[in-house]
Amino acid sequence: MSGPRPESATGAEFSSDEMMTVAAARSLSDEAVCFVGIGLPSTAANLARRTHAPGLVLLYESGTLGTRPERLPLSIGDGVLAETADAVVGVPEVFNYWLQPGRVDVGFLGGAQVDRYGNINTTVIGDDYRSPKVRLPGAGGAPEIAASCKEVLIVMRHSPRAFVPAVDFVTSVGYGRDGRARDRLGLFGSGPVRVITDLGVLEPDPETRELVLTRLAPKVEVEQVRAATGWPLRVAERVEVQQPPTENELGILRDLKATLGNGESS
Amino acid sequence: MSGPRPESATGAEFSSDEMMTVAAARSLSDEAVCFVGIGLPSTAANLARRTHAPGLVLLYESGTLGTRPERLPLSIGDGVLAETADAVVGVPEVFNYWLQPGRVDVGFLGGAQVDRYGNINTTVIGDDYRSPKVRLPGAGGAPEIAASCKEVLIVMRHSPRAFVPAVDFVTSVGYGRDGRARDRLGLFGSGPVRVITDLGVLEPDPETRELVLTRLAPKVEVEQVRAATGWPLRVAERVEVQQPPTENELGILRDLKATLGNGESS
Amino acid sequence: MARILQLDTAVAELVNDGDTVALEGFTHLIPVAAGHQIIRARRRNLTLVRMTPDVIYDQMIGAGCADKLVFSWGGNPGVGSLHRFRDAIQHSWPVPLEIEEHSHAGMANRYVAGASGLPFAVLRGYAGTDLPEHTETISTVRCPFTGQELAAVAALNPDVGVIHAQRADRAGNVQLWGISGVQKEAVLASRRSLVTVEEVVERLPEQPGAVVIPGWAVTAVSEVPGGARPSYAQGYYERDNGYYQDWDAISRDRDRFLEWLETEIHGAERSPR
Amino acid sequence: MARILQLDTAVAELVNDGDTVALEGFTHLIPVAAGHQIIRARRRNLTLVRMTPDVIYDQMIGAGCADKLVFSWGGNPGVGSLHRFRDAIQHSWPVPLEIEEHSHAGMANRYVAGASGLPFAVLRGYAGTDLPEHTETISTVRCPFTGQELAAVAALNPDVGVIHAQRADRAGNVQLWGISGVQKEAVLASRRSLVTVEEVVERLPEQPGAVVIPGWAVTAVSEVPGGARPSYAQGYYERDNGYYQDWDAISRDRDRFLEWLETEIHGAERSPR
Repeated sequence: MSGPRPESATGAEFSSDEMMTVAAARSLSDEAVCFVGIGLPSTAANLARRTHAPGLVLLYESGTLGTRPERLPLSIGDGVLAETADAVVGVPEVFNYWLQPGRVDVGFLGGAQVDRYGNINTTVIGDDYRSPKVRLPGAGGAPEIAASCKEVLIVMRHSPRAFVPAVDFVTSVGYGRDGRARDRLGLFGSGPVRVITDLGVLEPDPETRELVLTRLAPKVEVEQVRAATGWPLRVAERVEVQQPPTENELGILRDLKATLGNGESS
Repeated sequence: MSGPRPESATGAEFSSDEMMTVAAARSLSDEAVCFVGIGLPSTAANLARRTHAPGLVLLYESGTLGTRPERLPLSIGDGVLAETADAVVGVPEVFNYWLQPGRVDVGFLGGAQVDRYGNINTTVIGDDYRSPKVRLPGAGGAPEIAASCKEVLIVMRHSPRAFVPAVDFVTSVGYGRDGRARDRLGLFGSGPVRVITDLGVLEPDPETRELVLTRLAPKVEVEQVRAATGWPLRVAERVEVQQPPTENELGILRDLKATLGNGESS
Repeated sequence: MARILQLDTAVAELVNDGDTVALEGFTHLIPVAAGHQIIRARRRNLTLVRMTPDVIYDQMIGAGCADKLVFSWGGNPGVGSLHRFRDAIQHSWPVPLEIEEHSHAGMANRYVAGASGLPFAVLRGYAGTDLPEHTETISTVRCPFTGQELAAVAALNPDVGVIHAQRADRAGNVQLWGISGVQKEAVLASRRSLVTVEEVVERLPEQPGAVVIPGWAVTAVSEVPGGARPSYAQGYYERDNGYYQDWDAISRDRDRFLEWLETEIHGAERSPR
Repeated sequence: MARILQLDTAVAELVNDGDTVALEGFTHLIPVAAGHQIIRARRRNLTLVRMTPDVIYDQMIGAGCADKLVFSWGGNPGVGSLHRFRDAIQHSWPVPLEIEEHSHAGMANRYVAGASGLPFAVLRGYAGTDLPEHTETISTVRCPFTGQELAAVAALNPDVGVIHAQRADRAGNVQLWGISGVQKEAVLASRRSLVTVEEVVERLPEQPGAVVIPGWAVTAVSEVPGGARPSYAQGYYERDNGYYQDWDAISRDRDRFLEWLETEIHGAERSPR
C-alpha cells in the first residue's frame, strides 16, 4: 500500500510508510530496553539506534540480548543478531528471565486487527475459531510482550478492516473488551501507549482507554483517518501534525532498508 | 577412626575405610549415571571409573556433567571438575533438568544419622529443631537426590550414635518413619538399595524395608555389627563376606587419595 | 551413549505412526532433512509439535503426515503465510488438522516442564487473551504464598524430539551454538531423541557460546551435512532466503505442491536442500 | 548501564542495615572481598541469603552483621563445621540468628522464581522430609492438569545481590565462566546488584563456556582483583585450601575470632585475601 507522497523539510519526497517508521523510531528514547519484532519494529528500532538513541538496547525473542546488527535481519533468528549480541540465551530464558519480570521498557507489536481498546488479533479472522475465515499465524511472543513490557507501541497500517470496533480474537490484550481489564489482571506493564499508523497516531484516553486520534501525518486530514477507522473515531482537542522525516532520518532509513536484500520480512 | 587391618589376597594390609570405599566403588556399574557428593562418594566413584567402570558418568551438584577429574576434587566446586566436564551448567539446571526427572541412576549419600528405614539426618542432633544439641550443615542436595535417583547408595561409618532407631530429623527420606512412605509420596526413585559401612553392608528387607545385615567386611563378626547398630539388627539368612580389595584396587585408591594433597573433604 | 545411525535408519527406528514428534530449531538449525525423511518414510497420524511451524511443517502437513499440530506461531518467516497449513485448517486438505495453540512463552515453558520432569509450568501468560478458552493445556494455578493467580501450562513430553546441531563426537555428545532456541529442552523433554549434525568429529573443540548435550541423554545422532538447509547453521552456511520465497508460490497450489512432493521428496534419496 | 564504583562506595550506597543480602558463588567465585567490606561498614540486622554459607558467612555472622540466615548447606567445604554459625544458632552469640532452611534444589528454584518475576516455583522436592514443617517458605501446589501434588517454594527477591566474576567491560557487561552456580539468578532476582570483578576491560574477549550478564541489568561493578580469595577464580588463581583449614582453628574460639576480626578486617583497608 502506498500513501500520499508529501515532502520533507528540504523537499525530499517520502512515503507514508516511511513517516510511520520514523514516527515509531522517534518514540524510542535513548537507553530504553526494547523487545523487537521483525519487520517494521525492527527497522524502526535500528533507525532509532542510528539516530537519536545510540544506547537503545535491543532484545529479540530468539534470545539475542543487546544486539547491534549492521544490517537489518530478515527474521528474528538471523545469524547477524547472534553475532552482534552482548549475550545469546535460550528461548525459555528470554521469556522467563528477561521479558516476564518487567525488565523491558518498550514492546513493539503489530497485527491483523486492532480494536478501539488496543486489543490485537493475530490468530483468526471470523467468529468461529475452529473454522476460521482466515487462519493467521497466531500469537508468537505477543501476548506476553503486551502483558509485561512497561509500555507497548503498536504499529499498523490504517484501514477499516484492520481498525475494528472489537477484534475477532484477543491474541494480545490492550485494555480488554471493556477498556478496564488491565488493572483487574494485575499485569506488570501499563499497556499500549500509542498506535502509530501511516495516517497518524492514536493514544488511549486516560479515563476510558479508548483510542483517540492525537496526531496526523503531514498532509493527512482528520476525515481521512475517520474513514480508515472501523469505529466512530474520537479526535483529541488539539491534534498536532507530525514533523516530516529529516533528511538524515530518511537517508539512514533507506540505507537500512537496502541492507535487507531480497524481500522484506513480515 | 581406624578399623581392623586385615590383609588382601596377596597379603597387603588394608583399612576398614578402604574396604568401605572399594565396596562402594564396586556397587557402581559401567555406564551408570552417578550423582556424586564430595568425600567418600567422590573417591569411590573415581575409583570405579579407573577400575571396572570406565564409562561411568559423574555429575556433581555444582553443575559439572560427565566430569573426569585426574585428581580427586577437594570440594564439589573444584576447578578440576569444570575443566574436565562434558558440559558445565548452572545449579538450577543440574537440579531441574538432570536430577529431578529421574535421569540419574545412582545417588550417593552420607549423613550424621541413618535409621532402620534408611532415613538420613544431616540437619540437627536433638529433638528441638530451633534449639538443637548440635547444629549440622543441613540438606544441600540430599533430599532431592534421595527422592529422584533411581537408586541410592548410603555410605557411613558404623556406630550406635550414627545408626539410630529413628533419626532426630528426616533430612532425606529413605522409606519414611514407617517404612512405607515411598509409594505414598509418588517418588521417581526406588530409595536406598544398600548401606555400605566399614563393617559390612545393610540392605532393606523387600517387605518391611527395614535395613538388614547382608554382608560382612573381612574379619568382622556379626556381633560387632550388632553392637555398632542402635536398633536390634536383623541378619539375613545368608551373610556373605566381602572380597577384600584387590592389589589393583588398593593401588589405584591410594594413588587417588594422594592426589588430594592437604586435607580430605567431608 | 547415543548411537550413531544413518538418517533413514534413525527415522525408521525412532518415529512411529501416531507418535508425538517435535522438530525444534528457532529459525536457526531447523532439522529439515529429518523432516523430509519423515515424509519419505510416509509416517501418518503424527502429532507435530513446534513453536514456529514454518516451511518444513507446511511440507509435512501438506504431505499428510500429521493429524494434529501443537504450536505458537505458524508462518513463513520473512515471506508471509503458510498455505498448506492454512489449507489443512480451513479446508481439511489433505486431512483434517486439529490444533493446540499457545504463545511462545507458553510453549517454551511446556518444554521446560517436560525437561524437568514436572507435569506443568507456571508463567505470567495469556492474561486477558482468548487463547485459554480454546486450549485445554492452558489453565491457572494459585500461588500458595501470595494467593495470586497465574497461568499454568501442561508439560510437553513428545515421543520423539528431533533437532539439528553443528557437531557431535563419537560418543554422541552434541555441540551447538548461535541462536539455540528450545533445542536442549526439546531433547530432554522427549522420550527418544534424534540429533542430526553437520559433522561427527573425534573431539569437540571449545566453542564460545556453545550448548553441549551429553551423549547419554541422546538416543541417536545422524551425520547430515547441510541438514538444516534452507535454514542455516552458524559457522557452516547461510540461510537460503530464496527458498522461502519460492515456497510461497509452490505451496499456494495443491497440484504444484504435489508435484514438488513427488520430485523433491519421494523421487530423491535426499533432497538437495 | 552499570556504574563502575569503588568497592567501599558501592557497599555504602547499595547495602543498608536491615537489608536482605545474597552473596552467591558456588565454591567458585565467592565474593569474599565484598563480604569483608560489608563487615567493615558495620552493617547490622541483615538477612543473609546464600545456598552454601561457608567461611565468608561464618565471618559475617560472627561479626554480628546478620539476624537471619536463609540457606541450604552451612559448612566449611573440605574441612568441617562452621563454628561461628553453630555458636550463633546454639548460643545466640554474638546475637540470636533466626534461620530459614531449604534444600539446594529449593533455594535454586527460589532464585529462578525471583529472577522470573514469579511469586513461587514448583519442584519435586522435600517429599518425606521434616523441612516443610519448620520452613514457612515451603508449601505445596496441585497440578491443574494431573491433580498431582508438588512442592512449592516462595520466590527470593533480595534487596541486594552480590557476586564475583572474572571480567566486566566499561558498560558493566559481566562475563564469568567455569562453575557458574546461581550467580545470574541472584543478580536478576535482586532489586540492586553489585558485581566485583578481577578486571574491567575495554572489550570482553570471547570465552568458551562464558555466561554474560548485560550491564543494563546490573547496578554496580567494582574492580577487585583477588576479590574471591580464598575461593578461586578460574583462569586467575586457585583455591587457597590452607585458609579454609586455618579458619577452623581461628573460628573455634570467640576471642581468637575477635582478634582476627580486629586485625584482618577493621584494621585493614583491604584484607590480604
